[in-house]
Amino acid sequence: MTAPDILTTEALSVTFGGVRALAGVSLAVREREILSIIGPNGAGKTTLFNAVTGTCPPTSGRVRLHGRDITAKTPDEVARLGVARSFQNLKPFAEMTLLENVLIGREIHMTSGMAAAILRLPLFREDEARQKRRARELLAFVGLEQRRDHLARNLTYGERKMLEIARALALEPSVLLLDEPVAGMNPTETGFVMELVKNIREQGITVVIIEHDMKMVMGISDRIYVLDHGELIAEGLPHEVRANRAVIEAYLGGGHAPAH
Amino acid sequence: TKKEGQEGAVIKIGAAGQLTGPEAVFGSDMLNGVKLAVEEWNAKGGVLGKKIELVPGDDQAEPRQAVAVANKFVTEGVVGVVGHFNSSCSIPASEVYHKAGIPQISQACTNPKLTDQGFDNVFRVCGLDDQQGKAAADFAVQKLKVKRVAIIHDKTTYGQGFAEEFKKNLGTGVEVVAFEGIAKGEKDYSPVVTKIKSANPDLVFFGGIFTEGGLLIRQYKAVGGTAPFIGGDGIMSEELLKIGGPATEGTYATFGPDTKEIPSAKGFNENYRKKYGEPGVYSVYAYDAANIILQSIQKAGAADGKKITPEIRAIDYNGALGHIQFDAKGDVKESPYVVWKVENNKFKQVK
Amino acid sequence: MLRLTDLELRYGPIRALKGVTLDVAAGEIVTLIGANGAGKSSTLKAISGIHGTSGGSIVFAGRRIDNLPPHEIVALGISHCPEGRRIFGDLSVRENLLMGGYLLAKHEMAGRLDEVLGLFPRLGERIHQAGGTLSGGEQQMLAIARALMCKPGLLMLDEPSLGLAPIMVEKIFETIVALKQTGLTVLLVEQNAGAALEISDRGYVLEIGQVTLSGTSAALRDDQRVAQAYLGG
Amino acid sequence: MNARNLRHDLFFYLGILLICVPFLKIHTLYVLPVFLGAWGLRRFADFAGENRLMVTLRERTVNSVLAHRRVTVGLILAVALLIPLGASDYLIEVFTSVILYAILATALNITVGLTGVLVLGFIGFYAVGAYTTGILTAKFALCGFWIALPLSGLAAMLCGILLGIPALRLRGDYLAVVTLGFGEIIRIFLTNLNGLTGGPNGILGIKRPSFGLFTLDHPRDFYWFALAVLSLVILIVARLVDSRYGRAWIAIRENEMAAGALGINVFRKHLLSFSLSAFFGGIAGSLFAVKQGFISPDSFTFYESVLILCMVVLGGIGNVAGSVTGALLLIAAPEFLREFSLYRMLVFGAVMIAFMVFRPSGLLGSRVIAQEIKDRADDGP
Amino acid sequence: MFLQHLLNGITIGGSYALIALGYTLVYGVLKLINFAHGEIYMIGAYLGFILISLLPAMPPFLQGSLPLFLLVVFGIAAMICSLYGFYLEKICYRPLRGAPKLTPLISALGASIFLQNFVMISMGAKDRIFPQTIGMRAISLGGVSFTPLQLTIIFSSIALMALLYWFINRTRLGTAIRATSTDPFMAALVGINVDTVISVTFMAGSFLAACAGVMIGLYYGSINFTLGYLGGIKAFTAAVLGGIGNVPGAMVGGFLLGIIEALGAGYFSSEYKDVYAFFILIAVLVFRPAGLLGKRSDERA
Ligand SMILES: Nc1ncnc2c1ncn2[C@@H]1O[C@H](COP(=O)(O)OP(=O)(O)OP(=O)(O)O)[C@@H](O)[C@H]1O
Ligand SMILES: Nc1ncnc2c1ncn2[C@@H]1O[C@H](COP(=O)(O)OP(=O)(O)OP(=O)(O)O)[C@@H](O)[C@H]1O
Ligand SMILES: [Mg+2]
Ligand SMILES: [Mg+2]
Repeated sequence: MTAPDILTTEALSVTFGGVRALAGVSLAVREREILSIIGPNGAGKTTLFNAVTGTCPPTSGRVRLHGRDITAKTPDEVARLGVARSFQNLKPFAEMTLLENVLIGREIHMTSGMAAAILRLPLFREDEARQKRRARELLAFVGLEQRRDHLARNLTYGERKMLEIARALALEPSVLLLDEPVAGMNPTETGFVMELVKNIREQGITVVIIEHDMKMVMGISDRIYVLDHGELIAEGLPHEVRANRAVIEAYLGGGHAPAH
Repeated sequence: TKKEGQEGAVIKIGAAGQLTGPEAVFGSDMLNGVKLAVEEWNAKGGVLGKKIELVPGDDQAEPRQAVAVANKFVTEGVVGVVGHFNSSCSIPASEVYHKAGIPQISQACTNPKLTDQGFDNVFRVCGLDDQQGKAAADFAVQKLKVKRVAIIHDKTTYGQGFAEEFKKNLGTGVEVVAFEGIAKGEKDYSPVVTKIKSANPDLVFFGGIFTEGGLLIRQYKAVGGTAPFIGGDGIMSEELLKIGGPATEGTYATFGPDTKEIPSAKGFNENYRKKYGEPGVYSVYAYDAANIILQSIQKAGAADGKKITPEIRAIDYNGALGHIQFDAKGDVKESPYVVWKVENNKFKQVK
Repeated sequence: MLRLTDLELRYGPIRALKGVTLDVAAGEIVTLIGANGAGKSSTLKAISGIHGTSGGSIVFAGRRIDNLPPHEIVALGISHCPEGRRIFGDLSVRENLLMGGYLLAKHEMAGRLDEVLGLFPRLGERIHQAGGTLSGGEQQMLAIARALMCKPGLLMLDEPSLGLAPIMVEKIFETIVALKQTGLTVLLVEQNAGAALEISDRGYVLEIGQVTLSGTSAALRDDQRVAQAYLGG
Repeated sequence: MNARNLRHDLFFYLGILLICVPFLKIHTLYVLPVFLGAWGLRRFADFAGENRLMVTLRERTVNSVLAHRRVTVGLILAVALLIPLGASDYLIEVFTSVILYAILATALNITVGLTGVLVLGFIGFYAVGAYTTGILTAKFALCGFWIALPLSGLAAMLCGILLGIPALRLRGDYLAVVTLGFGEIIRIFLTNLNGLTGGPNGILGIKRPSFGLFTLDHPRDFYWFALAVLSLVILIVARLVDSRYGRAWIAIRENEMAAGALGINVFRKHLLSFSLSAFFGGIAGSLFAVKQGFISPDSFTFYESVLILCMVVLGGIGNVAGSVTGALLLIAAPEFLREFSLYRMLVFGAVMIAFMVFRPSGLLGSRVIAQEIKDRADDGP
Repeated sequence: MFLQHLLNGITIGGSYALIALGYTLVYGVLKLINFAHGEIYMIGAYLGFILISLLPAMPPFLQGSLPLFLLVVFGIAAMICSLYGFYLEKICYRPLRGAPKLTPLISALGASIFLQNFVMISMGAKDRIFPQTIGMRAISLGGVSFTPLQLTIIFSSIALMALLYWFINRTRLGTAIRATSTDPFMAALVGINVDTVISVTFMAGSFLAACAGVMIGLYYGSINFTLGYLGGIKAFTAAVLGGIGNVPGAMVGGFLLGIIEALGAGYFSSEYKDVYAFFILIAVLVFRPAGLLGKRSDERA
């Protein structure tokens, strides 16, 4: 029996001016799976993430989380409902330390209010200490615990990607959306991220990945959706997608033909 | 800062006004007037055998700065102050002078509120807006016999106060066809003048100073307006003629009588011209204010504000402006407003 | 043709390059590989004068060029196609290309434009489209084409395959090989080390701001450490 | 400092003089020392930036101040408390001004420094606060100062919210112009609503506050009162900054989109910071009204907004201590430059430029600098 | 009356537009509000004044032909102001490249205070009055009166804008300016001397501002050293109204602002003249957050 759907889109469309970046995409993400979304550049993958998270409200169609309609929600509401994401262009908070970066992700779990913060009530101190502990755990999880007091601007590219993942995990999401998490990484680093993603799934979090790195996509995905020109052109298990003619023509090219 | 020992060696009087900023010209006119008075006294050996030191204070036409200047004067041991120019500066500063017991004589602040506060140490040598407003209104009604008047003011304490006094004194026979405020410092008044022109007045009153006045007159004539303008001491300046050009011909202004006709002012005009060029309209007022303070110090026999104040109140002074005495509030007893008119590109007193 | 000796570069307190020595001969493709933050892009930035160096020297065609301003370096024939394409989004494709040939004399411009468009016919079809509206792969093509406009002797490409669909990556590498055939010298920075070493003559491995290995591409590919760290084998 | 530099600089300043020629009169040659001063500062900056001794000295100071924060704060507070005992009334008034502006700068710093929203009409909130107090206590004598004080803050806050709701949806420089417009609109209304605000005449006779029988009439007493308010404001702001609120604000400044994706309601947090700084601005305005006893639109010009902004930036963006330092510099310095009379503002402008060129991240820098120094110590050279 | 207001609005709007272009151009390449730009405009007006006062000392062929003389005046004033722009950038902004965003803003404000006071000290605080020789006689046409000068101003501001538009869109240097404003880093990599481009941008902006200054000086006949402050704020507002960084936007914004002010002050109360402009601005920005012609440059995720 397949797991129930956790996140679904129904005929989701996004238009920019005259351009249809997303043209009626309906897909379903199942609970606790690792799902990949691939497709040529400009296919609308990032736009799909943006539409789901409310960053870029869809022109038409619906988005549902646990069956509940979240189409018109703003990004922060979507995040509070349990959908976390990373960005294709890195966006860490450069002038904050790593620990503070992750603490921002803990914001929605904080309970103390403004008065408590001003008066430094025990309520505030305990809350703060608890969240810091959790943030350090998360940094440790992605291997950045040692550098927690450094400013994020001084991180290397790879470390920034890790930080972004830790920050997204801080939300304690039920779904994690990763946009090209291993772009610009070498195979060793890619391997590390793959392990990390598997660990995240072990914790019960559903992961959706956009990626051009076929080793990663084919290596860890349970299922794959393929987008082209804003439409779904294929869906299935990795080996099915790899053998799909349309996918080879539009996306994979000769090098990744099923001969492997 | 000066050492204690030197404090007594000179007598300090302050001159406060806008020395920098958009209307710095009024500040420098004032400063020069006071300077002249001080130099003349010093040439005669000072007061009470001591040299007089002039302490300038720049209030930048800003109330906060005015209070700072006032406090600075107090700290430095100034015994009398000429200034400030703007009502919005004079009023808060006067409180500081009041507390410290230092006499203040404003050379140009025409707002009634200044002396309405009931401070015994505050005086002015110029007229008041209500006196001036009445003079202008009387002239308009009785001499010019106007029926329709448009009123413009520059939204300052001075300009608006003057305009309101003027309006109040017009009586019922005159229709006010427009009452408009303009922003100071602006150059473009074409919307207002277009509007005024279409209201078709017999006379346009302007409460404000020459900078805006000149532009208004000029732009009014450029859109085809024909009515003459009338203003107050604020527009009574050669500058008005330069800014407004030929358009200013026939413009009226209320002001004190021609100083050239007062024998006592002749010496002032000559000396001033020699040192600083053409006197500004307020130079002579500042000059007299300074003289009043210095004379009162002489009379009081001590450089102490508390002793000087009663002397000023009691003074019967004959200076460049003519005869000056103060009433109980600190205003000049007689307000000698007369009307001037621009003829052949010169202000001439209307007889 | 190009020789770097003990090159050092810092970003404020961070030392990104700690003495890099390498050379590139005319007509070859040389690849720089290395982990994230190893200093590959920084090396290219130093060469093209985008970022000042704090030690060592860069000699190009017999001339010291370190710390010359970038426009003078371009004039000498070094063209740098940086990470992330950086198309002038508001300018049309044509204007993008004209900007690439900014330093050419007027009369050369039209001819060069035709030559470059000959290499990338797809760009010719979109000559009046705004650069920002092209797809990722097209933008990468445009970036390379733009870098070629100034008739460079040395072309430096920084991760041309980054974020591109596999099919696009293939095309880009084919293009680079084709360019070599025209006699161009190429200095290539790639994460995709396998593919890069396949088309290049020699390679250098950078680690934390220093060259730790170098040799012919074939030798590097066979090297145990390289294979493990960069080829994922 | 090589010959090329020197030649370059000469060319530079001679050039300036040359273009000044149309305006040149003999006495304007006084400008020369200013240029020379600026040149000297630049050279000094180069020197200080490269010289090992200077660099270590600076790092040492920063480190020891950071390590002994409480002691430093205590010392500064003690000095501030003692100032009136030794100073003349004039100086006390100057320092009271400094305190009011320090409150303003601290308040503005919340939006400009922390959330990264450029506000060019901050004086509007100050004006609203001052006029609320003036209208309530003097014009219509509806209540005493102690009730008017919080009401002034709230009135300014209300304006902040009303302005913020449409404006905060804008970004960057667009928002800046809208706030500039707000400041101007407030001033124009103050000038024209004669019945309520007294128009250009302003409001006269605002009484100083009193505790029971004890009136804060003496400058010294008022100074202490203002200092207490400032300390409270700083305490509140500093504690908020060092909590989830401050973190969220900085995150928004750094990257709005990412902050949103992490569950932060960007708009609400913006509005919170905006209205909070408006609130403190209003409080400062209320103090100003009772300090001056008289308020009129002349006190609330665009130039004042600019001045407050300069304090924030000059002191070091996002740094609470910096805002106070900035206020001290910008209010006290021109006061001491009074001797230059005519040249005062000229020198002031030149110093502002030189200062920024000399120390782009402000006097106390932002935390970035301190952090960098720390990082370097961690990494080793 | 409506036509009269419109004409007045267009005249003043033209000068707003010319100054606004300077803000927009500089904003384009440096993403910086050049707050000292208003001062350049003011200096332009002063230079115009100085030069026109020299008329009696001019060679006869210039004295004989007023248009030619004016052309020379405009040219010289604009050239000197370009130098001011050039040095302004060099002193106040160039050392601050890459500094935190607000830093150059403060040095701009410093420069503004400096220049204002410099002119005040050297030229005096009094208003300077232009000799009134030129085209002042009002002509009335169907209830609308205007001066020949007014028409000249309208046409020359439009001509100058056309010139700029051509420069930006059709010349190589102009395209380089546009390229630099999208990506200065990349611009350097294709061989554009970014420093030169930035200098040219400042000079072009100052050139236009100087022309506006001379025109306004002639039009109003009186100038003083605070001219730059109000003119600067208005023009800046105009630039934002049109969409800052956008060249046609600045033109549209300038004219629109002038017309709004003229109509608002004419038909409602002139006391609230500045309020109308800002209300319209807020209203426009609420519906079009990037100004009338501005593009919404959403960060791509
Ligand atoms: N904010 C926007 N404004 C206009 N067009 C946009 C915007 N965002 C995306 N697009 C367009 O929508 C289409 C889809 O873009 P999207 O970023 O989703 O592609 P992608 O699949 O993520 O590609 P890549 O693999 O290169 O990241 C593209 O044609 C793009 O130019
Ligand atoms: N602008 C900058 N400011 C501060 N540090 C920087 C900057 N650019 C790069 N660095 C740092 O310099 C080092 C080398 O960076 P560089 O970009 O050269 O690496 P790279 O090898 O190209 O890596 P990647 O594969 O991620 O592109 C890294 O530690 C990086 O964090
Ligand atoms: Mg994408
Ligand atoms: Mg790189």
